[in-house]
Parts: sequence; structure tokens; C-alpha cells
Amino acid sequence: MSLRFQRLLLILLTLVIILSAVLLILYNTRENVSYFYTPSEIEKSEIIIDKVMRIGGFVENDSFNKISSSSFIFKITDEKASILVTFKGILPDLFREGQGAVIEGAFSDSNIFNATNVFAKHDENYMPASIKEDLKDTGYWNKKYK
Amino acid sequence: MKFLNKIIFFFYREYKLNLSGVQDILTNIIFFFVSIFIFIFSIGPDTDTISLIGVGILWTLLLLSSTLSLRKFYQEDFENGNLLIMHLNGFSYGLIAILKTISHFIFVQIPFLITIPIASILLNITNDKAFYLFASFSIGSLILSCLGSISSSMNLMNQRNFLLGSVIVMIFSVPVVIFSVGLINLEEDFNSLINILFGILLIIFVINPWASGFCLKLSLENN
Amino acid sequence: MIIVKDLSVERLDKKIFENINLSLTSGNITILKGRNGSGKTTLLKTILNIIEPSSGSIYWKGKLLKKNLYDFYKHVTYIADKTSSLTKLTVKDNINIWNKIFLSNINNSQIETAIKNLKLENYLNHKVGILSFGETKKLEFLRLIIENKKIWILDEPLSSLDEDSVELIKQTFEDHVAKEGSIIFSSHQNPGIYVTEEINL
Amino acid sequence: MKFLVNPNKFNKVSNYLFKPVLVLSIILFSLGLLFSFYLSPDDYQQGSTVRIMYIHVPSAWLALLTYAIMTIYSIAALAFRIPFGFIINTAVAPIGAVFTLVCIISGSLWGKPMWGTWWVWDARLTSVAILFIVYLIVIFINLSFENRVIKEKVVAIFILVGSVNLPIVKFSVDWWNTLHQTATISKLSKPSIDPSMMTPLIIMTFAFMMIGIAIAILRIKTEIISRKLNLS
Repeated sequence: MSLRFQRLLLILLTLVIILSAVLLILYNTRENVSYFYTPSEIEKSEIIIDKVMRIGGFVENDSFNKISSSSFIFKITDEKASILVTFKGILPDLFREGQGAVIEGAFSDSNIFNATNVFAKHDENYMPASIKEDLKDTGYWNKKYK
Repeated sequence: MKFLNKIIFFFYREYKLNLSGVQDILTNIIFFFVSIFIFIFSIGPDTDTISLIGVGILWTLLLLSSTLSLRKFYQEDFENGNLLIMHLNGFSYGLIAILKTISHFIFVQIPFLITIPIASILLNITNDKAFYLFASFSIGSLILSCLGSISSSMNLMNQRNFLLGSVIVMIFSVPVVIFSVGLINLEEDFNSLINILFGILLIIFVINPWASGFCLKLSLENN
Repeated sequence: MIIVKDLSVERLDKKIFENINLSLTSGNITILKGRNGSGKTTLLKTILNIIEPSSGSIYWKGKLLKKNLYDFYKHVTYIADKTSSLTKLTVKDNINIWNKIFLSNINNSQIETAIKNLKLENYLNHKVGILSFGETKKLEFLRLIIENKKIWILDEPLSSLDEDSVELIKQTFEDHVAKEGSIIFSSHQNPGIYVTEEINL
Repeated sequence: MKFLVNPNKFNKVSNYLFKPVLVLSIILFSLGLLFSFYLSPDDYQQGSTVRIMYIHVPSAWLALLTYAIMTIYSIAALAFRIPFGFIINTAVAPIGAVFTLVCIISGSLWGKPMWGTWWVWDARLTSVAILFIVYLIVIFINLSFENRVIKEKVVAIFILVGSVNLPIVKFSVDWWNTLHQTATISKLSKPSIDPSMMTPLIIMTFAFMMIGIAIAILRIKTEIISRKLNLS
């Protein structure tokens, strides 16, 4: 075996190992490296009280209630499961019903989530305000653009 | 067979070298423990807080203290010409990098591994968490050794700014820390997180001989 | 065995030397002469394939050196102008490590006579760090003998040695040449050693 | 296309190119600012804040593109011995760093009102922060070696090692749950952005690109000259 051939073999081996390692990582990170969990994931797993975590999903329609000027109660849903959330503090501009949100906090008992931080999650859609009005008027406003 | 003998005697040489410089390794470990004390005293007497952030502190300090010894990684052997002599005796640059990395793991990182149980007692870390910490650091430290090999071979000819080597190690160890600490805090996903760490290890372990070997060749060429 | 053809080396676009021709067969001693900075070390390192030449080629046993590198390395020892012994260890440990890592086929009595010849026997249990520069230089020559290879490539072997030692080195050279070995060494002064070829850089 | 690998050809071509590129970048940039501030509509949710996107998205794209260019040139320089690659690496690294910084700053300016926070440690934001530091390390390596030959090769190796971060930045939003939204414009699907907002985005992207090219030409020419004079 010449030096050149050995080198080529080593390069191929390296590439194969790197490729398999990348696949290994991607396969395993799919669920794990989450900034947040979805409500249905939380429903499936055991709820640990007072453990700090983040939940991401949509604010359920008609679930938002203002208790006082800085205290709110609403539900976070991913259309399969929903979680009741209470929050004291200032909500971001984008926060509204039907809009994505990520909340940070802990379960105070098995079904109420006490949020300490609320982040609004924006989706990838951008659209002029005027067009949305048109769409609503003509009834073509569909849920995809929520 | 001859080749294997050479490798065994390479480690014999590293063992002799590290034995004569055992105070360096001990100083590293003392640094580690002193920083733990300082952390404990600066946080205050609240044991709950300490055990809550203990894992994070331990990982940070392990990372910092193992980057302290980076300067020794190749520098001595490079300056007295032993790297060159080894290369002339049939060790290719990549092989030197692999052997040096493993010897760094054995002689610098394993002492830290042994001290982890003591450190976790000091920081009020529960037994099962200490076990996960041990598991994650035993893979993570090999990754750190590989990163150390790459960055210190890059900085062999860098006389001005050696801190750069530590910065390079630390920026690439960010994912290692993320997954390791994840592994300690999310006990249920042990397998998949270990797999991720193992995947990172594989990648960096096969990149290491190419990158370090190239840098060693480059430095010897321009010395 | 080694043939160097039209070798030129450039570094940072600066020519270090140009069109060097040299051939080394068994039983030859070649000396490289030149001022400081004339590229003696660079030429030696280029022959060892550590530095890449900008043009020209080196042949080993009729083949290009690059394609036959590890076979070449089995036959060559290099002594740099600095000491390669480990300063933290004792002389004995150093000898021990060399003996093992180079898989030397020299037996212990031969090493002992070499130690005696080089007058290092009193320092066996001393750390290398406390030896004088000349003594560490002699220790380097011990490595040369332990490695027991055919071709010696030596960078400034004679500097900072006293007359007795130089005499000893001369003797060692002659023995080596008698055993069909060959030597290239560099020197900035006139060494007074019989050489078969002289190259001025 | 030889001017992309040959410094002398590059010098000649860039002499013709520089002024048109400069003029074009000024025109495009002012046009882009006009579009993004006056001629584009408010978003239905974000209102006026959407205009930050016209800075944020182009700079993010160009930060990635610059690193990708550096990676390609590093491979070319190391594997195919094209020394022009080293010149490019030295010259464009600060440009990429500035684009990344602009991206990070504009992003957190947008994040405060929209998300409710300047910064979160999700996969996208973290990997972009790492990208920025990688750029900084490239610049620092360039500054801290005395020997040019070794410096440029170490930089190239470091760029190659650092390029593992590139796919992570790009695909982090698809692979993992992040607070950052997924890509609006991708080749595979119809963009989920209205044409009236797409126009300023495209114009700004080209404007940023032209500014980047103009600075790059200046820096590359300086680098070529300083190498000829053996200043670095």
C-alpha cells in the first residue's frame, strides 16, 4: 500500500465516522435540545411541581382573562392538550389570543402553571395590516395566518 | 508488534514525564478545589442554592482548570525538538496527536475525574447527580482533550497571545457543556444525551489527528 | 543513497538557498559550511522532508523521498542544535526511554562503553537540567549511538565542545563511516575532520 | 472567472468594478431605506417594528454567506494550494464579524418589544453568538502570529473547524424548538411574506451585499499590496 492510498483510506474512514456521528447526534437531538416543551409533551410525562421549565404553544382562543391590571390567566395549547397558566407582570406587545407564546415558570400544583416570564413567539408570516383587513372582510381569512 | 511496542513505550515516556512533573497536575487540582471554596464562600451559607447550581459550577471549574494545563500540551516537546525526533522515528503527525491526546486525558483529566466525588460532597450534590456528572465528564473530558490538542497545536508558534488557545477550547466546548448539564438535569433521557456526547466525541476525535497533525507539521516546518 | 537535485527553498518569498546538489553514499562524510543564517539548518530539515522545497527533488534509494518517507526515516537520525533530552529526568531515565522508544538493537554493554567513552558515567543519576551545555551535547551523541541508524544528520555538532570531546566525536565519526554509515553535518567553523564532500552555502 | 483565484487578475478586475459597485451600493441602500421606511406597509401584528427585519435579515444572511465564502476559500487554499484564499480570509473576516454584530443588535432591538426580552439562550441565538466569537477569534489569530505563513494556515484550519457551526446556525430553527421563528424565505416552499414587504427585503439584501463587496475589494487590495511589500 502506498502512502497516498493509505491517506485516501484514512480520509474515507474519517468521513464515514463523521457522517455516522452527525446522524447519531441529529437522531438523538430531535427531541432533546428544546428551548421549550409543548403542552402535549408535558401531558405525557410526569409533572414535577416547582421544577422550572418552559412551555411553548398558542394562547387558546377565548381563554385569556385579566384578573387585575398586571395579573393574567390564560391557556396554552398545541391543539392536542392545553395547560392553564397564571402570570403576573407585563406582557409583550405581540401577546394575544391565537398567537404563539413561550412561557417560563413552574407548576404550582398538578394543573396550574405559574409563569415568571412570558415571551411572545412570532411565526414566519409577514403580511401588511391592510391585507389582513381585506381578507377578514371577504371571509378568506383562514387560520393559517394566525 | 513493533508498532505496538513503540506506542507502549510512548506512554511509558509520558508517564515518566508526568511523574517528574506531578506537582503541576496537583497544582491544577488544588486550583480546582480552591475555586470551589471561593464559590461556596461567595454564594453564602445557603446549602439549597449551592446544591442547585453546584453542577454548573463544577462543570465550569473543571473546564477552566483543565484549560490551565494547555500550555504544556505540546509546547515542551516542541521546543526541545522531541516532536521532530518522534516524527523521524516513524510516528506520523496524526499519530502523535492521537497519542498525546490520550496521554493528556490519562494524566491530566483522570485526576479530575477521581476528585469529582469529593467535589460533589463539598457542593451538596446528590449521589445520583454526582454519578451523571461523572459519566458526562468522563466523555466530556476526552472531548476537551481533543479540543485542547487542536487549539494548542494551533498556538505553538503564537508567542504573543496564548490565552487565545483557552478561548478556542472554551467556545467549542459550549455544546459539550449544554448536553452534559442537560444530561445531569434530565435524568430520564440519559441514553440519548449520552449518545449525543458520544457523537460529538467521535467527530472531534477523528478531526483531531487531521487538524492537530497539520498544525504540528506547519509549526515544525516554520520553526 | 541520498541524492539532492537542484534544491531551492523559499520562505516568505525570500530565497534561502538555490540549486543545491549533493549526493550521499555509504561511507561518506559531507560538511555544510556557511555563515549564520545561510540556511544550513534549513537544508538539513529539507533533506529530512520537514520543510518543503520550492523546487528541486530529493531521492532516496532511487525513489522520490516523499513516496518512500517512512523507509527513509528507519535509517536516519537527526540531532538539532538544541538538546532533546528531557531536562526533568535523570540521565539514566533518558537513556532508558531512548533505548525503549527507538526499539534499539544495541545491547546494554555497548551502551555502557559508550557512556564511558563520553565520560558521562558520573552523571547517571543527575537530572539533565543541572548538566552543563557541553555535557547535554554529549548526551545527544549518546542518543545517536543508541538509535544506531545508518545516516546521521547533525546540526552544529561541534559547537561548545572542548578539545577532548571533539577528538572523541572525530573518533565516533570514523567508526561510523567504517561501518558503512554516512554523515551530513553543518558547521560554521573549520572542524579539522576528514570529509569527503564540502558544500558551501 | 480567474480573478477569483489570482491576485493580479483580481487587482485588474476590481479596478473596473470598484466604482460601479460603490455607486450601486449607495443607490441601492438609499432606495432600500426609502422602501423600508416609507413605501412598505406595517405588519398586521408587529406594526412598525417589522422594519427592523429589513436590517436584521440581510445582515444575518450575509454573516452566514461571508463565513461560507471563507470556508470555501480555506478549502481551496489548503487543498489546492491557492494562496489567494488566505488573502480573502484575512480581508473578509472583519466584514463578517460586523454583519453578525449588526444582526445580533438589530435582533435584540426587535426582540424586546416583540418577544418581551432582549436575549434568550435558544439554539438559534446561541449559535449566532458563537458565530460572532468565532469571527473574533479568526481576527485575533490574524493579529497574534508573527510568521505570516503559519498564521494564514492556522486561520484556514480554524475556519474549517469552526464551519461546523454554520449548518447549526442555519437549521437550528428547523431541528429544534426555538423562540426564534423559522425561515420565512426558503427555496422549497412559497415564501410566507407579502410581495410588498419582500421588495424592500430583497433591495436591502443587495445593498448590504454591495457595501460588503466594496469594503472587501478595498481590504483585499490592501492585503495584496501589504503582502507584496512584506509588511505582514
